[in-house]
Amino acid sequence: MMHIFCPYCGELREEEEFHAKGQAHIERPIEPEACSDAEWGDYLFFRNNPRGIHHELWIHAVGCRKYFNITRHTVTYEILETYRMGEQPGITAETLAAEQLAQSAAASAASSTTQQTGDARP
Amino acid sequence: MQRYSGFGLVKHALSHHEHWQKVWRSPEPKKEYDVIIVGGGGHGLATAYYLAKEHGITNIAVIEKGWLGGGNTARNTTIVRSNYLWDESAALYEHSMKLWEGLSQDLNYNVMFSQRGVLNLGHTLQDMRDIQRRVNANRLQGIDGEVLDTQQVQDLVPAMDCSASTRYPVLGASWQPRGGVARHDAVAWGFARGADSLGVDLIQQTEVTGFRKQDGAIVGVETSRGFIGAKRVGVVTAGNSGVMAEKAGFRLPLESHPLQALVSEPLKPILDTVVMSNHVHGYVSQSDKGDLVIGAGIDGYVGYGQRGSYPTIEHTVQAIIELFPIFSRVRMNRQWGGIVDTCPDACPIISKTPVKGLFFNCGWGTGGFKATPGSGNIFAWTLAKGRAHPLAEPFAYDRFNSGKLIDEHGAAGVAH
Amino acid sequence: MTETRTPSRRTSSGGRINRETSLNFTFNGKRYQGLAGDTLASALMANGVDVLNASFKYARPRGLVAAGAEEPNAILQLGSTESGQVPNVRATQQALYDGLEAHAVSGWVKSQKDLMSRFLPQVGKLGGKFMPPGFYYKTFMAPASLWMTYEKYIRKAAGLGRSPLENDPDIYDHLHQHTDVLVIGSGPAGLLAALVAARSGARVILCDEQEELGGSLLSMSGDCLDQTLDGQPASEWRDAVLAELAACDDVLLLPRTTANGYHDHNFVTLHERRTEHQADIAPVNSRGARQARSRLHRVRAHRVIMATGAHERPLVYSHNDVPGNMIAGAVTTYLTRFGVAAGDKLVLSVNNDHAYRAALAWKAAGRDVVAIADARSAPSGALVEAARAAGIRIITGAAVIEARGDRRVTGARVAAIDIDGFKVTGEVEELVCDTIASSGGYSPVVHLAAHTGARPVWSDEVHGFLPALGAPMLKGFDACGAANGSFSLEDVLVAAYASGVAAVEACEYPVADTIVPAVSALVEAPMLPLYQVPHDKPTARAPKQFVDLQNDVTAAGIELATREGFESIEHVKRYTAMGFGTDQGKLGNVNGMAVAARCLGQTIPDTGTTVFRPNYTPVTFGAIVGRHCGALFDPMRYTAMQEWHVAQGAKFEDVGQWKRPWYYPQGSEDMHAAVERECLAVREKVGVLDASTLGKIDITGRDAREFLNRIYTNAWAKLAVGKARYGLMCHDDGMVMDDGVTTCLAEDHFLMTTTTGGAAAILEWMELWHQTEWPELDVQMTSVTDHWATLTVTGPEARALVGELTDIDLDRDNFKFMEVREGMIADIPGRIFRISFTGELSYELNVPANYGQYVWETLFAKGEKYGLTPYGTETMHVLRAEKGFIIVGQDTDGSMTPEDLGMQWCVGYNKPYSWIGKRALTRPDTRRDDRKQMIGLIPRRKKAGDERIVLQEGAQIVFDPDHAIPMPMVGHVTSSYYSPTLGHGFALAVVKGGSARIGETVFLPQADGSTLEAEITAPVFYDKKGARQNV
Amino acid sequence: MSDATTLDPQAVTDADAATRSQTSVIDQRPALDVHLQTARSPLAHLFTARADANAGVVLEEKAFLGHLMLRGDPAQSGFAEAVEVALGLALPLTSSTLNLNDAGVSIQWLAPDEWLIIVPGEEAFAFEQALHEQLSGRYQVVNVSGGQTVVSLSGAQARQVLMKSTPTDVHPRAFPVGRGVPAVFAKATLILRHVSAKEGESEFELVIRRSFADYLGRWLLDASEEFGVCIKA
Repeated sequence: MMHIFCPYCGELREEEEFHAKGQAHIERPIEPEACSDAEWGDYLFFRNNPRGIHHELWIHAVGCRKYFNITRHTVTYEILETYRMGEQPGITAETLAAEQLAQSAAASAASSTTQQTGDARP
Repeated sequence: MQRYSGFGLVKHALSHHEHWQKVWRSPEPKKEYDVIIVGGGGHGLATAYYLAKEHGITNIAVIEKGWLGGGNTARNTTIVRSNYLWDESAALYEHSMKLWEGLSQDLNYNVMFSQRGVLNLGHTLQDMRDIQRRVNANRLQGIDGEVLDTQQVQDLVPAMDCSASTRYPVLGASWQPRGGVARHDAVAWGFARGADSLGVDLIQQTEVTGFRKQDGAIVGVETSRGFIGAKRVGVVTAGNSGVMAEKAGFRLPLESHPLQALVSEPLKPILDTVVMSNHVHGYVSQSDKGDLVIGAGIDGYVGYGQRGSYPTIEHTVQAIIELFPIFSRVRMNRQWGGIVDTCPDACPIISKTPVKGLFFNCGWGTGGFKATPGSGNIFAWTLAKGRAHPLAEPFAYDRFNSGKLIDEHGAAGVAH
Repeated sequence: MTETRTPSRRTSSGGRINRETSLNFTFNGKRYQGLAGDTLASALMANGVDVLNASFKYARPRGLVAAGAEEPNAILQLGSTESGQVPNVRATQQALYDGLEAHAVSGWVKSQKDLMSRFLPQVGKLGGKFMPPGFYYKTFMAPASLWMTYEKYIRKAAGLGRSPLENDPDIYDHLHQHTDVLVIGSGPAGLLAALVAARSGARVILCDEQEELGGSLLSMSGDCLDQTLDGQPASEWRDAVLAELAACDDVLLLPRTTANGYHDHNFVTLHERRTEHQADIAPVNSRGARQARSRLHRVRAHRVIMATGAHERPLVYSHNDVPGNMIAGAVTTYLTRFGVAAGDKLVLSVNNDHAYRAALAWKAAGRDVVAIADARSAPSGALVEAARAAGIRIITGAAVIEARGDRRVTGARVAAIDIDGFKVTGEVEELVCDTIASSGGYSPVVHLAAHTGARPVWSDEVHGFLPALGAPMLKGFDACGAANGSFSLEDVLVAAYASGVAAVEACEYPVADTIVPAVSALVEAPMLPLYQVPHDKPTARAPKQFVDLQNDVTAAGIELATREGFESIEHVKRYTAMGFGTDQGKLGNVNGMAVAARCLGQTIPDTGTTVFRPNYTPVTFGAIVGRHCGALFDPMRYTAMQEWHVAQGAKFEDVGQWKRPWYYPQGSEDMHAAVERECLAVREKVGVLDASTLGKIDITGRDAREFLNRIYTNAWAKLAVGKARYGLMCHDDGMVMDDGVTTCLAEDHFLMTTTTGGAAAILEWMELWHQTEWPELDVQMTSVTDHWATLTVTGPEARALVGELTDIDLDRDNFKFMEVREGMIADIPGRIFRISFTGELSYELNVPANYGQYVWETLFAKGEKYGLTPYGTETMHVLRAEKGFIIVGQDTDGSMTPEDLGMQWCVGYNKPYSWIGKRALTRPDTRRDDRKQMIGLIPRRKKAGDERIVLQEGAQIVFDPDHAIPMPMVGHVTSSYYSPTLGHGFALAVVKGGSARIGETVFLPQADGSTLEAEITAPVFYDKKGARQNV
Repeated sequence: MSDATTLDPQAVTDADAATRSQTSVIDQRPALDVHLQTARSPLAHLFTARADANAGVVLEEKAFLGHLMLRGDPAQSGFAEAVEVALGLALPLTSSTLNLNDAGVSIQWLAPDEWLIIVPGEEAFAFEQALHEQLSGRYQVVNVSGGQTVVSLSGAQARQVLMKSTPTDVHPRAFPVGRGVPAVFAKATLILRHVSAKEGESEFELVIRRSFADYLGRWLLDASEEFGVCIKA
């Protein structure tokens, strides 16, 4: 049962206020008629399904009714960041891998990458 | 293979059970196989079994990253039925049902297939239209089924509240007498034992980390124990199918979601059939041990955590108490989750892929367990012949480009 | 009269029971007395009741083993009335109350006569020799047809308690809690951590599953071996801390409350048993009002501190299941807390110091300690010395290898053992005793920490699993005390203090001054790992050594599983059923893993880890459901005219959450009679439908029109102000998802209607497109579904009737079909839409819903002379079907395009923007000619009376009824009715290539084997030119 | 869905302000005497007066108020000022805040582009007109008075009743006076606001959709039963 930071309300709220809406950043082709059937099928149905970092579209359904994006780990269910429509993720599988590499190179103590902003205190 | 029987059991008892053979070997992987099955769940093991038994291909390895039958096979609510709406899916599940009906004897392993009947309840006028439509189709497909009225449902399930005073009264149901439940672990173990005895190598604790291709064709798999060559590879990894496809270099129209289930503490027999309700959204049967086995809903997000959200459990338990208020004082013992790979049309993908010689069998969503023998059987055929089994043809993944979906969402609803 | 029996097992003093208040109870129909403060278990023990159940598989007598949540055997059925039945109550966690009635649940015993006589005459006597693990998988296969019969008897034998057969008279509820710090467990660790947090000003919840807060402090014996905290006896320190916590505003203390499930992001469910300690059925509260029998707290905590202690592990030796075999800590607890001795003569078998307390307490209670068998060769430590000083015999390097006795322990076989060699090394000594207590060490209670998938980690230091603190699934989660492997009181308190401080700091409060209490010293020597005790016979031949008592799993069974190739611990558990009981293997899992590890020649961590799932202990469904049951199971949505509908005796149909009038029967009318009357009234005079449930969305903005162009399939560019138009919506896969009429109220202002079921989803759908793809469009949307009451007045007399209510000019030329007007309706401001879903002259009156019922009643006041008839959804369906109007969701199923519906007239092929759904219509499959298409069907009439034939909705359609099964189906009936207007039945259906087959005959095989015939027609049956709505 | 970026609101504003979008606005309130004789509130059938001096929970339906939904982009120049002029109350720009005055007017932040305005019922049209007069560019004002009602919840146990019903944190530290949010409430949703706290006793307002009123009303009565309920009618 997740605790989700709504980037529009600026607060952590209970998962019950939200609905998951699938993969984020899927753009509708600008010229649908120019798409092949395969391209259109890809837009409609084919999805990233990663075991790890995933960028997802959610709606704060019982709240501000705004759609927004979540970067979430699909195994640990950790929410690494949430961001508004039109924004790009600050954390991706690639940035995390690079960070890990840098960290192991520096052999420094591991630091948390979680950036779910806001204070979880009630 | 050591045959099992009541007589054998008595014999072993007299020697303190010290002489039972291993149910399967733990072989070292060979350098190359004719066929490699990735995934040692029920479907993968069944595929290997039928490949060996029906197609004479025995140079086969099943590669499992964990333990056999440890994924959704071990986590489902064990319901078996074949009363699907569309011809394509009904034929697929009925093929499976027929195999279930002789499976214990075929495998010499009691999978405890209990044909106690499956009820799909209707609570609204539209539910009843859909039930009529599906049962009418089933009869013409050659699948048993009838539409029951409220009183007939009450007679079958005395413990259920079929009164008119509930929030969503039971208006009737579809009834498939041949449906029922089976012992999930036994299915995996029975197929594993059968496959092993036909020479199939079951390789556990070995992870497939990649697919090696040459000129667009598969030549083997990379594993945590090194490269293993193969002429053909069948991937049957359920919730991990998306991950496997990514490793093979393509995407599938799949998302892996958490699906939860729960059991009560064991009770004396109180429920003799399987009761499913799409509308109030719960389904329940009672295991031979006495637990009420209850299926919960699917969560809306991608999740590989084998757990879902608590409100999903709450809604399911509410549904069960709406149907069976007398269970209010019964306790929930345990909940768990599986990872189900779901397709947009709630139907599986049994298909060749962009990589020659590489086949996928996935997307069973919430309906995989009941399909185990049938899925394995037609996937074995597909792997043996290098082309889709006639029953598998409609389930190619390119249907999502042509638009030829087999949309079971509408009528199957809770497609378990 | 109560059957009295001197409770000989009760000690003369001590304990937390109230010796002045005795309580009557029964077990298996026999009357007993216990004391206030007893658990059902301690009361049974005090009365000398040894056998509580027969075991699940082997029907062996079983008694109490433990004193808490880990108890596997004492599972009882409670309840003195049918509705008050509670199955599967753990006697160790049930407070005794006056009038309690308990029964054994053993199913086997009752039903074994059936099974025995038929199948396996020797099973019971031989103690299950023929029922090794996998027994079912290897048998009952022949003949195949008999399995269902076998199963019937297997089922009868299984199960613990029984479900009540009457509805639960009690209520349950939930409390949504939010807290800074949730502390689970109120032993010394939990108390100190909570105290640090509370003093720092944090919001704190402290819960504990026991009847009283205090945890292990409650079992302190009160003698010199107890440690003091800051010089105070433990109980006084506990009382002081609790008093301070209770005085804090933002601290919630919850005794009798079990943390059952730990979910993602620190969401925890707590089950508070509020009246279960008082009666079968909850008594009313001080106001005389009903109160919840139990309550589920849904807690979101910023920090969770798990201070759940540890469970003692029994040793696994032969016949360790005979009543009188217990874990050592339980023996101590029964003595010190409940003043009950488990027996008279004790043999203790241990591998650690801590368990010596049992012998010391036993001796202090004036009972005989026969001997302590300690697996260690040279035990030392304060408690060991105390035992020596008390003159207790200690046999070192030895263990109990077998218990004697049948229904009660009568002796112990003790022998020197070689743990590494797994063998008995010395002579076996037979000791006479009635109780054997064992201790194999302590397993931290890590269950909650594993619920989110963080697998516990084996510790060679603790000889147990520890929570995987620091795992990503345990953010904000901490553990301290025995739950995290600290066993000495000093270590526990230091760790608890640190946990408390860390929690306070994470919540950004200044840490208040608190010091760790000073503890008097008590030195304990290290334990020696020992799980299964070797026997003088090999495991397979030794008398049964139980690992999981509830599921009758033995060491030999585990050995057999590994022999058969089940090498993963998950396989072992599933093959043997170990850990699948209602105790979830709290006592047995680690021992079982140790046995498997030994058989496989590997270490415990190599063998696997142990996974736990919620619930920690079982929770009633009622508590999970809370108040979401019965009349509050799901909202019933009503329109403003609901009271009128009820008063008129309407029958209702569930449409989503709405209750809609289905039909209004008069007198003894059935639905068909009522619907025929309602239909004719509309066609001939005038009817009114409550259409308020339709979704309504107010859309404004300069780009509203363009937005509609993109969302709907048809064109909106030219819709003039004051005009309405029907629109169809698709998903981007080209399949129809919703429809409705949208009206242009002003140049930049539209009122959209949606289907009743689609209202919320369509608004969300439109917001999706606006927010994500087209934010540049100037368009705003707000739901007004609930704001407007909608009354559809339809029929030839509609104009005359509505004219009596409104100042709006209804003249046919001034107010045309598909137009809207604003004005007063029965003195209420509103709008009238001249749109029709019946084909008749229709006016849809929209008034603010507060006045809906008034306008409706006024309509009837004026309507009598016109024959105004209320009609429901069923009549509405008939009338619209006569006109061929579809209902999305009934005539469509998510696989129908606008073209399939024959609605090309509603598709804007040339709109500039590629609207939602357009591209998909040109995919290969959507272009097929033989797609299923919407058509009409009229049953072929062959004899008088056949005009009454109504095809079944959902009937399948075939071209060749003589085809063998499987018979190719070409479509199905979606809507079908008898039309009193037409005088015969008719239907809407979809048929493959149907629109090119008008006039052809199709066949509809019936359930009874007969076949109906029908003619394919155009899907409009009445007033094909649409003249009547234009009058 | 896509990554389409939000337009620069300033750019939109300047173009939009030139022409006012055309909408249909009607006075939806009948004459006072008609209103008094004809209006029926969503909870009239359920919240019949019930006296209990020791009640832990006090419920009252505040029926027939004027409810206006306002949508618009506060980044448009003059938007906030226009609203303030029309209402005499500042437009809350901080999430989940509620501004209210003694004249019975309140405005509550629901979303970055959406507010709930509640005014005395007979003044709804006047306020609606005032908003239209003051506002320009991208905005929407919709009268939803018939679709909503307000339940006042007070009494010593009011917070307990809320805790039984909503996962929203209603502790005074987290939910002070002047805060309001849409909330999951039992199996429905509503808008929850903390309007006052006198002598430590809080009054909450629950803004309820008409069609859910019966369900939520029955839920509230059921949840309050153990504390004793007083209903002001």
